[in-house]
Amino acid sequence: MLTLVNSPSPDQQNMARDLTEVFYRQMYTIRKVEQNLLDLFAQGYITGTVHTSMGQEACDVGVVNSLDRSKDIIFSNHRAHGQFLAYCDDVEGLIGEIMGKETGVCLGIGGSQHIHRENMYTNGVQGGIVPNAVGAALAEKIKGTGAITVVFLGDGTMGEGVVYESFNIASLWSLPVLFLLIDNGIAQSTPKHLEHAGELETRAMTFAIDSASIEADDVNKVYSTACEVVNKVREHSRPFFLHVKAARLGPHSKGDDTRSKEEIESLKQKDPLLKISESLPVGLRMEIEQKIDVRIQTAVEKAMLASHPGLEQLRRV
Amino acid sequence: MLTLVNSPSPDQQNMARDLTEVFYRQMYTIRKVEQNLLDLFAQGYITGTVHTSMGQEACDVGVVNSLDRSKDIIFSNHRAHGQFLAYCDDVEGLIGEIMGKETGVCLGIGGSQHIHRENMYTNGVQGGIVPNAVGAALAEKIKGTGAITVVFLGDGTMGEGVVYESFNIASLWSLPVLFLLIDNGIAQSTPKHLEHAGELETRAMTFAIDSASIEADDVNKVYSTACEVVNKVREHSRPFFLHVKAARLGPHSKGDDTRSKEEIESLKQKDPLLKISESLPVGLRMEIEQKIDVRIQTAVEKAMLASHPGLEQLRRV
Amino acid sequence: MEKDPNAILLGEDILDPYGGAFKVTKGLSTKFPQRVFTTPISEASIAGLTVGMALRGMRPIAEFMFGDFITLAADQIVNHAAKYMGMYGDQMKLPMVLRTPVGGGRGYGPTHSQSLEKMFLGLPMFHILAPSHFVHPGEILVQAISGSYPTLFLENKLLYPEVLKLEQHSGVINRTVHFDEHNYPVVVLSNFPDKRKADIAIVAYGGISRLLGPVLNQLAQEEIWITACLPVSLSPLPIKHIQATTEGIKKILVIEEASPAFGWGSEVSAALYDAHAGQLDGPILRIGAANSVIPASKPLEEKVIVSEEKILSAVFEVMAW
Amino acid sequence: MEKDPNAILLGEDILDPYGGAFKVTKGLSTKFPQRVFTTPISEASIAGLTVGMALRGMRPIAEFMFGDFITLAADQIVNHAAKYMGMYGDQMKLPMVLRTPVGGGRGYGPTHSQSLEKMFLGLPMFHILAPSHFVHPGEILVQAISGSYPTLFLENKLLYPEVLKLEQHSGVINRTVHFDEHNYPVVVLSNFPDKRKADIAIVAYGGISRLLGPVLNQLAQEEIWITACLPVSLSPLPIKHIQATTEGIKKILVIEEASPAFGWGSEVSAALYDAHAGQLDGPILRIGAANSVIPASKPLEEKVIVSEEKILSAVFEVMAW
Ligand SMILES: Cc1ncc(C[n+]2csc(CCOP(=O)(O)OP(=O)(O)O)c2C)c(N)n1
Ligand SMILES: Cc1ncc(C[n+]2csc(CCOP(=O)(O)OP(=O)(O)O)c2C)c(N)n1
Ligand SMILES: [Mg+2]
Ligand SMILES: [Mg+2]
Repeated sequence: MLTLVNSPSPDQQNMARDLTEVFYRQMYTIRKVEQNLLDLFAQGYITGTVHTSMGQEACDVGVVNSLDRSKDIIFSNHRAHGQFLAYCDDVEGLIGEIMGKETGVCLGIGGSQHIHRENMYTNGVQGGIVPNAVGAALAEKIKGTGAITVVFLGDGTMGEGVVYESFNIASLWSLPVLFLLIDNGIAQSTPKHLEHAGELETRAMTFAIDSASIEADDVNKVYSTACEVVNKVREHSRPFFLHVKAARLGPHSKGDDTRSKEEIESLKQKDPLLKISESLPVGLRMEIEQKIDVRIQTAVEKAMLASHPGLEQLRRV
Repeated sequence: MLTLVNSPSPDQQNMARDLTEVFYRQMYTIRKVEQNLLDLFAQGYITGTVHTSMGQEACDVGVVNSLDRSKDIIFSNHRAHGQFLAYCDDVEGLIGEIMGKETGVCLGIGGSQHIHRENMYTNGVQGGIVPNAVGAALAEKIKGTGAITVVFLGDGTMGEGVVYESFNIASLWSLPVLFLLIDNGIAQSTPKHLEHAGELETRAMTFAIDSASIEADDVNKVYSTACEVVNKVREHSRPFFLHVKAARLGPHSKGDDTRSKEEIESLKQKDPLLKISESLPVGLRMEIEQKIDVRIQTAVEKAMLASHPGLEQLRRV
Repeated sequence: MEKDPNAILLGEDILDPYGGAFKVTKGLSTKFPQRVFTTPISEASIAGLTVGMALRGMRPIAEFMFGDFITLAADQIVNHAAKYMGMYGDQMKLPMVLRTPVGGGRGYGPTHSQSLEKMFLGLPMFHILAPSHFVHPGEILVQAISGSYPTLFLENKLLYPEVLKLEQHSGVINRTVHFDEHNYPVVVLSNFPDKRKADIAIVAYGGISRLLGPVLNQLAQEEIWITACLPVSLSPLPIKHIQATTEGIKKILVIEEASPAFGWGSEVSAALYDAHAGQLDGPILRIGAANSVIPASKPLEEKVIVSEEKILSAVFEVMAW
Repeated sequence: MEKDPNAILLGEDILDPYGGAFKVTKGLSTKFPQRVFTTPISEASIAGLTVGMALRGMRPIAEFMFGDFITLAADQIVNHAAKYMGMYGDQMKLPMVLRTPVGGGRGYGPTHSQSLEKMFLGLPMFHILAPSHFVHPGEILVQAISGSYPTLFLENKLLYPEVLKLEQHSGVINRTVHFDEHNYPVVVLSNFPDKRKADIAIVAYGGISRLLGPVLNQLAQEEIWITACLPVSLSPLPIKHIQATTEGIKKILVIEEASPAFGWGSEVSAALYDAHAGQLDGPILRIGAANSVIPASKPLEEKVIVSEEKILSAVFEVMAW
């Protein structure tokens, strides 16, 4: 079973502060890993795609920490590095994976978009994970484990019909699944107003699914809402639709951003790392950052030296 | 171009009465053709499937007559006999088709579920016609013909994700398409409450599509609502979702009905033919019915004698 | 279902008293109400749920009402079911079965009569099975759901009313069964008693089996000796067993229900040529449906799909080479 | 688009300045803003809209961002696009093109690197085209959309940066072009000048063309003479032209990018055996990708998919027979 590498101190008094510290560690780790990945891509050490979570860390961290890591299930998509690190803190496994090395969490076979560890599964084809998540929720319900399933999806992915099929079934069969929409207002290069008619906030309501909408600039806020929602889903064994407004600070993948400088600058003001870093003493922050920087540097170096997977590691038939 | 075989008299004074007469002719024709089809099936003259519109004639006739047959477009599904007859009154073509004869409107190749004449297209796979209809609406909009497209779907078919994709696109691109949901509360053998969470009435609203809901027991009511709605769609070039509550009086297809006798009896009280027949003088009604009976009898006899299509009539490559 | 509490059934209209469009699931929802789910008309999600359940250790079996609708599950099959087992670098098992009735012959028309298995043949980490009435379909279903792989399980509509033919001898027809690498049966039929070599080897599967009984009987009367090989596993193809069965036979006929272009028979034929080319009298003949839609009109449909007459005339054609 | 006011473009992210994930549509939305539609992420509907527009007389061209997502359009392709032309008993035309980049070699991983065309090969009333850089893809696209059939148009990702090779002679390589029944080109390359017969015939398509130039050059140095046949139309297969090109050549190698099991090469091989069996030295060799997912790790991906080295060693293997 997984445990948080940086698990909150049991000391109740320091709980809030400790949580903030834990969140900052996770968020900074995510940000820094992804900056490294973009650099490595630019230097030619990575091929394929790299969709970063930069700007969305508060959502990833807030939501994942509200789960019971010992049993809850996560499905996610192409933009899952943040959730993965918040889930299991496996920096080495992620960097190795994306660099295509056999030290990667999936031996380098899956790459950035196809990651799996313990109860987390990602897939790079939009939409299809949603019924998978509903199926997982059904399985756990039948097994009686009390686990809930969360599935992350993007605003653009709300274009896929299978999402609505899944809403209907999850509600009809009262399944404990949290549909977690990260609405960053853009899909690849296309702004939301060219993707959608009406409001995304209400899309699940017509299937009798309780819904809520929040901003993702403050990790503590996301966390507390997520805790509430997760409890509800677990207790009532009913689906919930949580609409989280976030900002995609980086390019869609690698370096393809066609938004204006002004737009990106204005988004940067919502950077959730800014907000949380203000609430930590500078000294502590520096200490945290330094440790993480070293850790990531070491992970990158290790991945550089690691071997690529071989044909014998591929399954056939 | 098609014209109504029984077109309303231009005499304004007799308009309403004439319309009722026209509607009755069409509805009675539909009912009678389908009763014949079920008989023919029972006698082994028809194979495959026969999904009848019995009980839904007011909807089919009310909606189709609100269209401009010279240019508007109809897409429909497995249960389209009624709409087809209301559209073009081609009794011979329909019976021939379903009996698999080359006198059928599609040479007997398509059969009950795959019918096409002029601007009407049907397909037996649920859901896929909906984006086809939206594409047709887009094409007509680009061509500037002023045509609108109506697509018939059933309550069960609201389970298909592509329907929601189509709602979104039709609304986003402001396309003149009428989504016409015939909600008979059942899909094959499955009652609506085992198919759907929430209310079907609101499913299109979240895509910013104007919606309305009516009963289909009174053809005149359906017709006047449909006229209004069709005007709106045409004028504003916007989609509309019309939810029509209807009763499926017959089996799903051929003879497979697992509903209780009581349920079917209670549905029969909503039979739209009852209602409309009350508003016509008995003499006139008898005259109409006799003529239609003879016409259908002749069509059946003709189809009996007709040849089956040959291999050379099938397209390849 | 009795034995495995993780077995789950789902599909459209599968509850009693209806019990599914072809009644295959009849009685099960009454016996196991907690584990039989009638679904909305959402094929992509039916497949997607199945995959999700299998990922979490259940053994789900989904029914698609008609094989034609498997198209709606293509993304789940190709990019989800078949990928999860291969792309995570682990040894995950993903036992799940998508059952569906396929084939023509009932006048259902162009979108309800197809044999679309060729869409998924050769897909890595995905199995396709098609029992004939010379094996026990229920046992094979249990075998599939007890195994490791996501599986498409094809039931030819015209086999539903057939009586299983599991005896070793039935009139002139002898039946032997081999087992392939995944332990699925490869049935070998012959219409002659002794150890002689057949005149013609027939390779086929699924619903074609229904036609082979009468055909082999009739050919025995005309003293045309046939060995017929009917693998249950279409993909992966138990080619070693097929090659061993056809070894030394000078004429080969491959039959499938779909049109032969780019079909199952293309692979079988190519692989048999690979093994036997140079030892054959004439080319390998492949037959199947016409390259057109499957028409609703039944007399025309009969001309389009494979029939006893077509097989017989193919046999005579091959004999004349 | 200039010439035909009925030509419509649609797809995800195709508007300027982005101009599509692979930039193929760049500039078009600026030039024809009324006829270029960026769509939501709704592949089934993209295909469905395309079919609907074609039914109503437009000539729509849709882009699928990756060929892997064509799975989501499978129902539209099989049960709608391909059926409308055949099932209504009329002579309807349905010109529409679904364009999509396919293939591996860029490290995109298991769900963004596939060549899934085998799913639709052999589908009646549906065409599949795969230009190489030995033909003009733009001209073929215009030809397809000006024709009668719904068409899947495959663009190998690795061909995008390639320079077109349309000259008759380029170093040792000679290029001739035949035209098939639908007037699509069948390119024949050879690496020898005279009228002698080649040692080996290679049959391939699409992105494999990129590898053939270097391979043919190198083999010329080793005095191994090759005739390579590259049809643009994968399905229907211009088998007469392929058979004519390979006639009299004693060794045949069939290459495709996907795994060879139940693939394009299976049909080509079976059909070439049908024509030439008995005249060949050894079996027809088919090569393609490994029967696994396409891994993200690029060095491993290179071992999985077809490469120059693999083709060369296949050639040497065949030569040794
Ligand atoms: C079925 C499918 N269609 C298209 C794509 C290509 N694609 C990858 S990410 C993306 C945009 C997704 O946007 P959104 O859902 O908003 O997520 P975000 O990238 O903003 O996190 C697209 C179109 C895909 N991966 N899968
Ligand atoms: C994609 C698909 N799935 C399943 C079916 C089988 N089927 C035919 S009609 C039907 C029920 C449809 O119910 P509804 O949409 O309510 O229409 P109704 O029959 O009531 O008119 C089903 C499941 C089908 N034709 N297509
Ligand atoms: Mg987004
Ligand atoms: Mg219904």
